[in-house]
Amino acid sequence: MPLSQDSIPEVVEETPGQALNERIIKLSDPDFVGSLGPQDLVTIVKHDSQKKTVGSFFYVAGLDTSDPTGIAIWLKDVIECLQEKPQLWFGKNVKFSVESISFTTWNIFSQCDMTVKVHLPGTIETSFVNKQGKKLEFGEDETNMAWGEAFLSGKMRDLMCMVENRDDGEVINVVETRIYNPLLTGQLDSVHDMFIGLFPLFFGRGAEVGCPCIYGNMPSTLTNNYLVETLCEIVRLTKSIDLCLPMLEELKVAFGPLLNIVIARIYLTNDRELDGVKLIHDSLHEISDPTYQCELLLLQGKYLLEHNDPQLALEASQRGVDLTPNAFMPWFYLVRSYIALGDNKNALLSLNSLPMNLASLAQKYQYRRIMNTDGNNATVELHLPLPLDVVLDEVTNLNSLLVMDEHKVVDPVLYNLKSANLKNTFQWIYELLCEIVKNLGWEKLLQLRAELFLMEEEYDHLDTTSETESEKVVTRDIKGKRLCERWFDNLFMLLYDDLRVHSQWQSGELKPKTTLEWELVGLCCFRLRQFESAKIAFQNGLQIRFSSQSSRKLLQILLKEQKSNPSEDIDLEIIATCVKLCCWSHRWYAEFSMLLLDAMSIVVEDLGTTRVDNEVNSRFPASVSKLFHDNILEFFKTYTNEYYDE
Amino acid sequence: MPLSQDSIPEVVEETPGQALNERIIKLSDPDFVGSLGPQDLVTIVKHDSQKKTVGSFFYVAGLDTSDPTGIAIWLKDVIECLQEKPQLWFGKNVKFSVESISFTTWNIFSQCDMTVKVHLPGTIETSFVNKQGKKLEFGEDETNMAWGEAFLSGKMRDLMCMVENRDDGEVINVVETRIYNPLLTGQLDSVHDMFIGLFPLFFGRGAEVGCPCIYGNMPSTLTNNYLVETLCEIVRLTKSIDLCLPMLEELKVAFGPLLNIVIARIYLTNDRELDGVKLIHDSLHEISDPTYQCELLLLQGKYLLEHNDPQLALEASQRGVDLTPNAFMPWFYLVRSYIALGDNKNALLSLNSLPMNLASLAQKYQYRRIMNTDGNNATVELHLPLPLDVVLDEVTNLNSLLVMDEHKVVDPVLYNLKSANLKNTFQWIYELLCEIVKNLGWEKLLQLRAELFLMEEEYDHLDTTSETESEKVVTRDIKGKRLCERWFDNLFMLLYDDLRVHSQWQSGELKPKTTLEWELVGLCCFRLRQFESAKIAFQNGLQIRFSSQSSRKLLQILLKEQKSNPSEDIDLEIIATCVKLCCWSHRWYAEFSMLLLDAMSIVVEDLGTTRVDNEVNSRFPASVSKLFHDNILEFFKTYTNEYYDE
Amino acid sequence: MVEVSLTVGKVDASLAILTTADHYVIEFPTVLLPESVEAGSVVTINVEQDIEQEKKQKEKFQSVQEQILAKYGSDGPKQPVLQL
Amino acid sequence: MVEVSLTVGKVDASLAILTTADHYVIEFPTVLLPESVEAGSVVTINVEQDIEQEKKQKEKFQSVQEQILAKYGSDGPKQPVLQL
Repeated sequence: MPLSQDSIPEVVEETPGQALNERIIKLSDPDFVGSLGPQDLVTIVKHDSQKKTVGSFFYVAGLDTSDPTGIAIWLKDVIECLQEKPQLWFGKNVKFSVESISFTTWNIFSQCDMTVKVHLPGTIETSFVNKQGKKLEFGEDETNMAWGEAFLSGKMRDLMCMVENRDDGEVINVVETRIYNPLLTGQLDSVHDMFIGLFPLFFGRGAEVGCPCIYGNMPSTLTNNYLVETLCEIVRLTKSIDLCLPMLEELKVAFGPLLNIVIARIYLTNDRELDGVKLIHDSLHEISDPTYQCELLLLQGKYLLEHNDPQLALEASQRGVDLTPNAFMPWFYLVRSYIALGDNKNALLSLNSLPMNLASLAQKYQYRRIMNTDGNNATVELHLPLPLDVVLDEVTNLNSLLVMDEHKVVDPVLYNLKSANLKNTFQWIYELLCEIVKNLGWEKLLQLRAELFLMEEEYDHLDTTSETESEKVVTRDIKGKRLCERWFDNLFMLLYDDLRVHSQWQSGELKPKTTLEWELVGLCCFRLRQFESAKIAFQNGLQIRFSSQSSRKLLQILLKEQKSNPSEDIDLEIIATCVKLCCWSHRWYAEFSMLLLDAMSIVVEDLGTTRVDNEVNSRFPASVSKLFHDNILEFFKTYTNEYYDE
Repeated sequence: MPLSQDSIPEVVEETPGQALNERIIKLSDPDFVGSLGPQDLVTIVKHDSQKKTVGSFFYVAGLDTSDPTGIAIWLKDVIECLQEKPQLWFGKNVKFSVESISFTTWNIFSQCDMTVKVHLPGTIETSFVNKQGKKLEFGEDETNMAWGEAFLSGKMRDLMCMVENRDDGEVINVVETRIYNPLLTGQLDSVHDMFIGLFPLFFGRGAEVGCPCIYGNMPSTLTNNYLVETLCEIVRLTKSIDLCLPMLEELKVAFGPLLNIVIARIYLTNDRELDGVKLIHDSLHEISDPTYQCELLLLQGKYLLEHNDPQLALEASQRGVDLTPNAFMPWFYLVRSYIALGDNKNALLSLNSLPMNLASLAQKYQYRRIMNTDGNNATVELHLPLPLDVVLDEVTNLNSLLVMDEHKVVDPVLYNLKSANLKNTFQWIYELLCEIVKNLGWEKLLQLRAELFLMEEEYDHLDTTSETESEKVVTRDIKGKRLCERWFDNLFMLLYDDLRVHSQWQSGELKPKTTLEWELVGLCCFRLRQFESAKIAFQNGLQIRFSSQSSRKLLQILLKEQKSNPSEDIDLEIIATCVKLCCWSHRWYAEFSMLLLDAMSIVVEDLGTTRVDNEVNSRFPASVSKLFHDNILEFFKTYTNEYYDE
Repeated sequence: MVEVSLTVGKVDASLAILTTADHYVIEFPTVLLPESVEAGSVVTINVEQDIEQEKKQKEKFQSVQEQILAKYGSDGPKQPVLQL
Repeated sequence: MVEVSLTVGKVDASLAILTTADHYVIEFPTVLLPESVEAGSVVTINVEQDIEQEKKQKEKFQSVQEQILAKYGSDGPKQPVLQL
């Protein structure tokens, strides 16, 4: 969708230039920069008609940062928007004229900030600043290389931000961010062509950029890192396998059989399963390093679990555990295999042995604010306009005061469920525990736990009160059992709370009234793997008002149903849900969601783009239909190598 | 010394009552309360002649808190002082009248704050508040018991604050604290009588109050805790062994042979070594728990090291290591034994095996501020009067601006010695390493280290760059050597810096000019166990101006000399140094120092109190001589069970 | 084969600390110690590579790999495969 | 005597992670492993209490204790004592 005044959020600076200064200061803070660096920053200096100067800024993601000229053109678009008519600015119409505007992007490889600044009427300057805040001078070749690096850096941030936050519904906490679809914004070439073209130059440095924590605590390697991950996602989404494979084969000449790990993954995620399976088989003979072997075994284990073959999956993941028992992921697959085989005893024993303390340290990539807009800093002013080009009443005009009221009156039983706050590995493990309790029931689970484990409190208690002799006896008594890890014990307590809420709702003791209460019930059922109950709860809540979280979770359930029991009705429900979520994203300045693209790719594969377009046209207002076409369907039509039918 | 206006520091509150409120809020913070609780707090509300209300507070230590009436009497003394004449108050003479004054003390056993508040003209109220800030109601018996607990709590804080900070020269960072000698301030009975009388009631709860970190990471037990530690210090200082032994023997009836650990310690620290040695020998048969056995072995090891018998000390500490290899202290004695035997190889190997990560977690007891008086809070006003009743010009009138100037021009080579900041166990270990380098020389030490250890960096480096095969080779190659722990490796670097400074000074390349520079050179020599050089440096510095730290370190060196080579000249130098330090403490509102009492006990034992009194009289002004008499000599005359000669 | 003599330090539910005569410190799982040991006990640990078992495990893993290939990596229609 | 079979995981300079067939995870000092092991190797560990050695150590400790008593705990003038 084109830029408009009401599609640009702004934060007012206390003094013009503040945001960029603060950003440069924060570059020396490793927590702020992290692996992938902060998201791109736009800062503006503008005057009102009384010549009062106002500094403002916002964040932006998804732009093509390969070329300063292209950036400058986009910056001029922003200026035009802001100047074309008076801005609705904190309740008043203010006619601004822009003095200057800048765009800053973090280059991961050269570890520097790259800024393009446009001064009106027309000068453009670029500058580079390192972590210590020092200006850098680059020669011409270096400069060209640096913009290539900036392009890759940007794409990694754009895609990894979605990938790492997928479990949490891609919620971006930094609302003052305008998010473009990174796969649509190529300036010269298509983004996937450019990425695949540049990839070989940086493959050897991939381990430097850090690795995703969606695989627990697997270490950064040549084949497990954000660069490879971004490549795989781009190829998967844009169906660029034919462009990608020759490039990888060529890299193999230089880097050897390790490349097979990436190639096998590309096969498996792009409908070339037979080739993938064969390649993994052969590569297990060629690659002897345990870390890389484990990566292969994880690909294999995932494939086997997806093909409902837990017996073979067990063997593959057990080998992974044998070789790298410090890694979270092979254990995770081992437990999943045991659960699928109904071997709850071994599932619990291996859950308890999972290297959780190591795995829970992994930090996912998230957008960060330069200056906090909440908390103590009461002076920060946020300009968050409502985009009026697309209006879907129930979504666009959702009354946030109403939602806040729901929060105030929510049943505390629902509000205090700690399992709702579990993150990453803890969330995944909890899912497995819920899977077990679903198969076994709570009573039998407790019984099995008591057979296998001695609780740590139990032991601690004995330890502090006992003299030596009794201590010895205890030590002997428990030799048959193992200590239950504290984190594991805690999960049982969370599980108990969830189960209680679920049964109270089922028995009619708990009666959700608001959408928020329905949502919390729905989330509880979802955690407990009671998807049918969860669907009912989300749907009940969504009948009262729109909720993005309920919609996203409902979407996940619909996709599961579509997979196990495909039907056109479900396709249509998926479309309706995606359209609403697309409007919601647009209202919050975001035109990109991998969740929506992944969901719609299934429907489009079923129905073709034209049919989907028609369905949306017939059910939604024209502006909504156009938005959905531009943001979603156009992608499948034009940027996916003609994979999808019309 | 009696109270006077200029012996009471005050901090001005932003609003009256602030300090006590903040204190109550902070009671819920375990870091603030710690094991022993915050020091006692006095808060004052007073009016100036324009009826403007001023709130102020200060901290106090060393008072007898066994009786609210006694506390109220002391509070009335404070009021009288503040009202007797206009106060010199931030540059003006202000006539204040006091509205109310309160005294608050933390009860460790009942975990509550106990407050006595005097409202003028005359009401007294007491109140008790728990950690959550809730008022408590006690019955009469409970109240009596609570004041007994408050007494023990206060004495533990008073003595342990000195004991745990002994290595750092007893520096109290909270300057707004008035410190009394806790052994002089008994109201009804002498403090040591009261403490020994109450001790049996609380012996069984000793492990609850935490344990000193002067023994590294030994756990809290019935015989190793702040309560027992305080008892031993009181008995040692006041020579109350005859009162203490029957009490302990009676406890033994109830608690069994564990009491022998305390009794043996009392023997060894009170000139009953033969009995102590015998008791340890017999108790090793009776006590089987490894933790308690280790406590006995530590007493034995210490005794043997002090008697210069490293061969037997080695055996005792080796057994301690065998039984409790997680404990720091037996390893520490083991290393000391190896060093004394000249076995540098085993000294280094066992240093490297010391459980440093566990031991360095121990936190020593320190006074804490309720409100920070430095940092951001610029509004805090400190009233720090200069006591004029005792003036020793060079000490009392030391110009702090001059000292600050010295800090500004100090040679950076001296200023940045990181070894100066080592704490606790790291400090002790560093001392051992310095002992080794003194025996062996730097070159030979490095050579021995290279023979025994593989450096961690060396290995890490290989680890990240190598493929599997080379990794394997490395692993094999290093099997003969051990990894050098990172903390140990760091100490070598600090040692190198210290040695360089020392040799630069010796060669004349480095020329200290100010007292501060002499002090830093002295401290460096002191760390390197070059006591003769250190003495010269400190003395050179002290000839220019007084410095409390140089004086304290010089005192330690004099005490070592007096022990190895006693002479009256040294006695006289010790006296002079102690007198100056006593004046310095008095200037900063402190009338108690265990360092001074311990030093003077040796001199008094040599010369008798009368002779010392005369020596001070003949060399120092009358006010100084009176101060020294009241604060130091009176203690030996009246509170030490007639142990010392007149 | 590696064989060493170690002294057992304080034992807790999961770990014991063992020391060697040349001051190595080793955390050792309690579960692998004989039940009768206590602080001060001496144990002999010997560790031997089990080439036989290792070979068996590798062979089993190979056979699993061939199964996976046969079941999911062959071009023809899927053959029924014997489960392990 | 305790004897267990374990699989060796990734080995580093100081620690290897071993796993048992029933999913115990054990950190084990690399120095106690045979030199030839690598990730995927199988080892047999057996631990035996050495009663003989334990008795010797205790006796030695007792004799040290008697020496200390004789040297520092006897009332009479100090006797010359034979060093160990």
